[in-house]
Amino acid sequence: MAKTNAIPLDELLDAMTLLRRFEEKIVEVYPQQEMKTPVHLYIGQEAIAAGVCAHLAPTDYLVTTHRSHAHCLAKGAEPERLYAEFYGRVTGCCKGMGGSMHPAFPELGITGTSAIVGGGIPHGVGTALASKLRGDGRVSAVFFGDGASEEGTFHESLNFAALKSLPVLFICENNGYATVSPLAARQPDADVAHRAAGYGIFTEQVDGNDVAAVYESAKRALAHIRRGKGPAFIEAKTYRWKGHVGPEEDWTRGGRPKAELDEWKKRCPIELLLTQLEKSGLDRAEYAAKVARLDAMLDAAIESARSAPMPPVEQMERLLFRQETH
Amino acid sequence: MAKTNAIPLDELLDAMTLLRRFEEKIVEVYPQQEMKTPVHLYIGQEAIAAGVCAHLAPTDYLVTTHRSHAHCLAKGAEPERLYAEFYGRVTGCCKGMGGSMHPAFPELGITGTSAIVGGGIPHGVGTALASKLRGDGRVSAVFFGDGASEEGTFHESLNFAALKSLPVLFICENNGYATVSPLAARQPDADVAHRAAGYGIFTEQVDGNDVAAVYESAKRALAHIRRGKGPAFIEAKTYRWKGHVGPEEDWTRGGRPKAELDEWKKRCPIELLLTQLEKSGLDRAEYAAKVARLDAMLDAAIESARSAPMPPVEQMERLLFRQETH
Amino acid sequence: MPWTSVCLNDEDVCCLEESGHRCLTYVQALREAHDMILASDPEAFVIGEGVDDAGGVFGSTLGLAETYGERVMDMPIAENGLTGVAIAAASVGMRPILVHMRADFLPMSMDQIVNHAAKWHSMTGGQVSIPLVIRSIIGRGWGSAAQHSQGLHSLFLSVPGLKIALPATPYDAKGMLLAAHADPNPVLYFEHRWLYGAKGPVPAGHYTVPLGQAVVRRSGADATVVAVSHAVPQAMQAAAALKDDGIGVEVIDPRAIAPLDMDTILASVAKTGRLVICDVACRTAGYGAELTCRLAEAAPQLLKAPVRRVSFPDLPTPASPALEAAYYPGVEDIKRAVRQTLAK
Amino acid sequence: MPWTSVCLNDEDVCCLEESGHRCLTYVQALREAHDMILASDPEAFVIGEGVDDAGGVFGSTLGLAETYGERVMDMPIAENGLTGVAIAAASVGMRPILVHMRADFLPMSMDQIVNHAAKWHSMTGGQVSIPLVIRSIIGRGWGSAAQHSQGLHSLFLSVPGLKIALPATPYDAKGMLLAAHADPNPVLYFEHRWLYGAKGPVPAGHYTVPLGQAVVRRSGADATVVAVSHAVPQAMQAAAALKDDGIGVEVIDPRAIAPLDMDTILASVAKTGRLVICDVACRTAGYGAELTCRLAEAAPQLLKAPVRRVSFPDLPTPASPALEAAYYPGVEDIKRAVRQTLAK
Ligand SMILES: Cc1ncc(C[n+]2csc(CCOP(=O)(O)OP(=O)(O)O)c2C)c(N)n1
Ligand SMILES: Cc1ncc(C[n+]2csc(CCOP(=O)(O)OP(=O)(O)O)c2C)c(N)n1
Ligand SMILES: [Mg+2]
Ligand SMILES: [Mg+2]
Repeated sequence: MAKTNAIPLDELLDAMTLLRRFEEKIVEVYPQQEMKTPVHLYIGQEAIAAGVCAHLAPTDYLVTTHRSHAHCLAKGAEPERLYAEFYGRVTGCCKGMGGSMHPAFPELGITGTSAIVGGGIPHGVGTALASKLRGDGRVSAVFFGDGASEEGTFHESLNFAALKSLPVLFICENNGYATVSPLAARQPDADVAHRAAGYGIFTEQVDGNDVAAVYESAKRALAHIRRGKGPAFIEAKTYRWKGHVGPEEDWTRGGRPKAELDEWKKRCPIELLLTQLEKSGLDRAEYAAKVARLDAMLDAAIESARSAPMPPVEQMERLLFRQETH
Repeated sequence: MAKTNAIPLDELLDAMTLLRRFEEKIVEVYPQQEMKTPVHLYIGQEAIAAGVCAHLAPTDYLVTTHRSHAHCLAKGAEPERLYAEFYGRVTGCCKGMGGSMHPAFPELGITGTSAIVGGGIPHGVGTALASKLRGDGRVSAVFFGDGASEEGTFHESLNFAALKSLPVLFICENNGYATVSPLAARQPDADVAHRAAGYGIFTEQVDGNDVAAVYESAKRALAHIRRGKGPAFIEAKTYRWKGHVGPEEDWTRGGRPKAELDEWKKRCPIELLLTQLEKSGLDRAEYAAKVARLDAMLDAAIESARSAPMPPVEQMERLLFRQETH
Repeated sequence: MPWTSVCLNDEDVCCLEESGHRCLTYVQALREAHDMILASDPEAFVIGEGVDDAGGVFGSTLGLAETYGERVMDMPIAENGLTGVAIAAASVGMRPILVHMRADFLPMSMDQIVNHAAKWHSMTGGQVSIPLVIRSIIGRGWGSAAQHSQGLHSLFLSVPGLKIALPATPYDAKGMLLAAHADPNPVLYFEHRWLYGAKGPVPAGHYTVPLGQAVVRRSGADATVVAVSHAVPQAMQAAAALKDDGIGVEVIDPRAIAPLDMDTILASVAKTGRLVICDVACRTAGYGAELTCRLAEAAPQLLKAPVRRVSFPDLPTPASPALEAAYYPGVEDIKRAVRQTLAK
Repeated sequence: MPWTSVCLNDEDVCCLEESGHRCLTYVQALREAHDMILASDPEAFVIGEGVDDAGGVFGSTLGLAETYGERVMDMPIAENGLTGVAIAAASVGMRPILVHMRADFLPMSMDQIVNHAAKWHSMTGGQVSIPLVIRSIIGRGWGSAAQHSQGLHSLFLSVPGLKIALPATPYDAKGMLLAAHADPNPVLYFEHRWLYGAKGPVPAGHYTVPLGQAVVRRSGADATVVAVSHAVPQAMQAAAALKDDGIGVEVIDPRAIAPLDMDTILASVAKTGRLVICDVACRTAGYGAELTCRLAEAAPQLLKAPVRRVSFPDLPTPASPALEAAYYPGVEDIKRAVRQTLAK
């Protein structure tokens, strides 16, 4: 966490690089058809998870979506426990019960993940309500897409959070698409923040590919929340590079124009930061060496995940209900 | 319908008087315990139904709620068919199947009524979608309460209506309460219109006890809609005099402060208009005579409704499915 | 066993009171359970439309807000979202009780119940459970009509991961709410409005009634009647009346339909060979269907006569009193069904 | 009767094609039905997330937007609201087909389906009906997990006023969609993703398959297997295999579970005395429970052996391939169940 006013750009770069490389590894291994889970890749959006989560303590709560990997990693999840989960192994964070869409790391404040669009938004409000009732000072951060903002739960959640002044940060990652459906086919204008405006809560819009901007916006929003002023809402505009699900790019199947992707690739959040840091002395070769070390770690994590055992069949039944009583 | 720019105050007075007296008759007969249906009385809010419906043709669609009587009457429903429905008679508008909460008058564009709070909001959007696809020029008017604006369907409906520029008028009757729960316990501020603002649609707030103001606001909104500019939203602030359900007043059961009701009674929409019309020559005695004639008509309607036969039992089963095919 | 007794009239209550048993109404028992939960468990809170108001959900939460402040919390009319809120609060160890005035409002929050609460413990690999109680009330009469009178417990029967309780007596109302609160899993708790005034013995202290343990309300050798919720007193009345005709009816109240205590039911049918199932819901796909199927899987030969279901017809509830009267089954229907199983 | 045949492999398809029958895949048949509906009925429209996109709901609506413009309409992710929108459009005489990529999303719109669509005709005294078709797809495999693989048709079984179709063949996919479209009542239409590639005979013209008419897919005297949707080809395979062992299995496909054609089923069980029910959903409270209960009401003595259900276990779907493999029943499970009914 940032202790000073300076933006910890190096840490943010590391964080984004981890999120990127973690998923690029998935792209690599996915064609082997051993990772039998629908992967919704975050590549292109890394500045948001990195910029927001830099401000969160392990005790703070975080809610993610079907596009979950980056939020978990940025909150501190071990890559291997995610990979193992994607491989359906018993060493996965959910013992192979959830796969890519449903990670849970309660020790990191991630108490489970819904792949029902909009399903998780009220959950962040619920953890925030718990914090308020307990007075434990935790904040909750809820990530969701532009598509999710169309669900009724969005409205119900913002209304309740505002009503009760709950310590919750809503982060709408507006990547312009829900599957291959463009925002214009789903909402009356391009700014989800307009819909959020009516609840009278702290609201900002930010360039979701500019990690410093996200970091600063989240800092303001969380300061507001931590001062007990109630919820905040950030709309981060961004773009996802890969298909809605799976490692391919959407234009290959007619999902969207390739030119649009190419434009956005020029605004790669990592490249933008690298370019900026070069000006203040970052050495590309050093960075490359760092990435190589990261890659080695990730390769080892993948290998270890892949060679872990499958869960025992009886586990399914055992996990239906929790047995102990209060 | 108003053909000129002048506000048809006399007609609005007649309309409001009908809505008021229709329900005051219910208050009269209800203690007999023969009208076995939960009645949600509209007394105090008459200016809204009267002011809006003055602009609607029989072919236009209207969606109402559990608090349905006034909207149906203002749209042209026969009092007797409503009373008969409340008495559970086969001559009721729904053959006794629906009672007070579910009236339907398809010939008046009222295609059924939901008593699920917020359940009807998307219905007005659906009839508007039909109108748009058919190009039939009809508009849809959807009435709902402040409580209903908390449901997810509110958001989903406004978003879709705005997206598709549908010919639908949303009228939120903000009477400050949902059952006995005050608005402040349910929403972050007192203006539902704030929540509606974010969809970029035509929005007005109006004194819901001032029938001329409602009339003028609805006129502007419907002109906007009929010009093909998309949906409109009116928040009409008002107050209901009776309990949430049944003929008693809420303060008798601790539901709200009596003083509050007393204040609002001073702003009775009918009295306000009468006072205004007196200045331009209305004769109270003449009005009283008119009310007496209306009362006689309503008494006859009640009597006729009450003496109609109960529906045959086999009707229930017959009505589960429609039999003809397309 | 006064605790399993069903008081059908004032006399029954008098008897119990005279023999030293404390009697409460169903709604008083409910309120007492809430009070004990809130007093003993700082993580518990009650949330629902009107839980803190002058009506107090027909009295079941009356006055609790004065004692427990914001832990008895009104809410916006937003059932799905607020169910999600309650689920997440439960996921971090709080113990919410979410209250709906009508079971009919549960479909609003179906997604959060079916796709989230029920599956969370499995999906998270057992890391997170959802100790959430959802109370809802089955309405009846006075033209409540199609959207305010459904017995929707069957709607959830096919969803693994939920427990479904339908207490029929004041004793069970208290004991099962305490059990539901203590359960680390989501529990749907259905009350019937017409039971609220019923009186019966209720111990003052803490006790729980296990979710999934049937009780034999009355013994008999000729026919087994399984009934839940408001159908229990009806079945008891029918049994009492049939006794006068020399027919011994065994009345079993499963108390929960998930988990369903088949052992008690099978033992009874093994004895009687006749089965009548009474529900406070439409006929098709109710707990009676599941019960009968499990019987047919376990021991179809036990049935000496066709099974009978006494339930609402497969129709939306009509408003008219004339139709309501025809719609709802009563004691006579149960008696007739029992006789039919004995005719063969 | 080629129209009732279930092609289990390429050979079956070849045979039919050689004898002059036009064969299509299930998804082609679906698409053709949409096309015919949109072409012939100006009041029809198709609405759903992605119905107009390059995937076209796994191909089932592919290219239709080009021909029919805004009558093939994408929508915001707002299932409950949009179901309400579709209901109201239907209430004024339009004929919407609402499409969900997964049955798992239906709980989002439960209120509009259960409290509105199903009850509207009754509530309005028969004045207004809701000719709405809701398509949804049951997913399976590749770690779809708990929220993307449910067979939720049973969730609606207890709701009067709905018809529930589960076509198992290309012929039925087309004929039942045309029937659902023509029906003036709300119809839930469940497809199984694993059927999409299956080929079978499909006439080019207009025809309908009645909702609520079972079909005997294969005759046999020893045991009755009732199966729906993707369980039909599995049951046919099991039956073929058991034939080699001299066991004659009668396979019945009800095609709709509401209304449920009990006559065909009862006639079969009267012959065989053994009943196995195969579903693409969890075990408890599925159509098999209702079917068995109706059998026990009509003629319990027909059963010469315990009933067997072959279904998913009462558990949320796990993600891991190792667990998926254990979770889903297969042809072997059906064979085993049939043998068990014959063992007694
Ligand atoms: C209730 C529901 N409806 C539909 C889907 C199918 N679905 C999965 S992700 C998705 C798009 C979500 O878009 P958005 O919220 O913008 O997130 P993004 O994928 O862009 O990150 C859809 C429609 C779903 N999972 N849940
Ligand atoms: C989904 C749902 N939740 C709760 C209720 C119970 N209920 C009936 S009316 C009502 C209050 C509605 O308030 P509002 O929308 O402001 O309308 P008003 O009664 O003030 O006219 C409530 C909570 C319901 N009918 N439906
Ligand atoms: Mg998106
Ligand atoms: Mg109100």
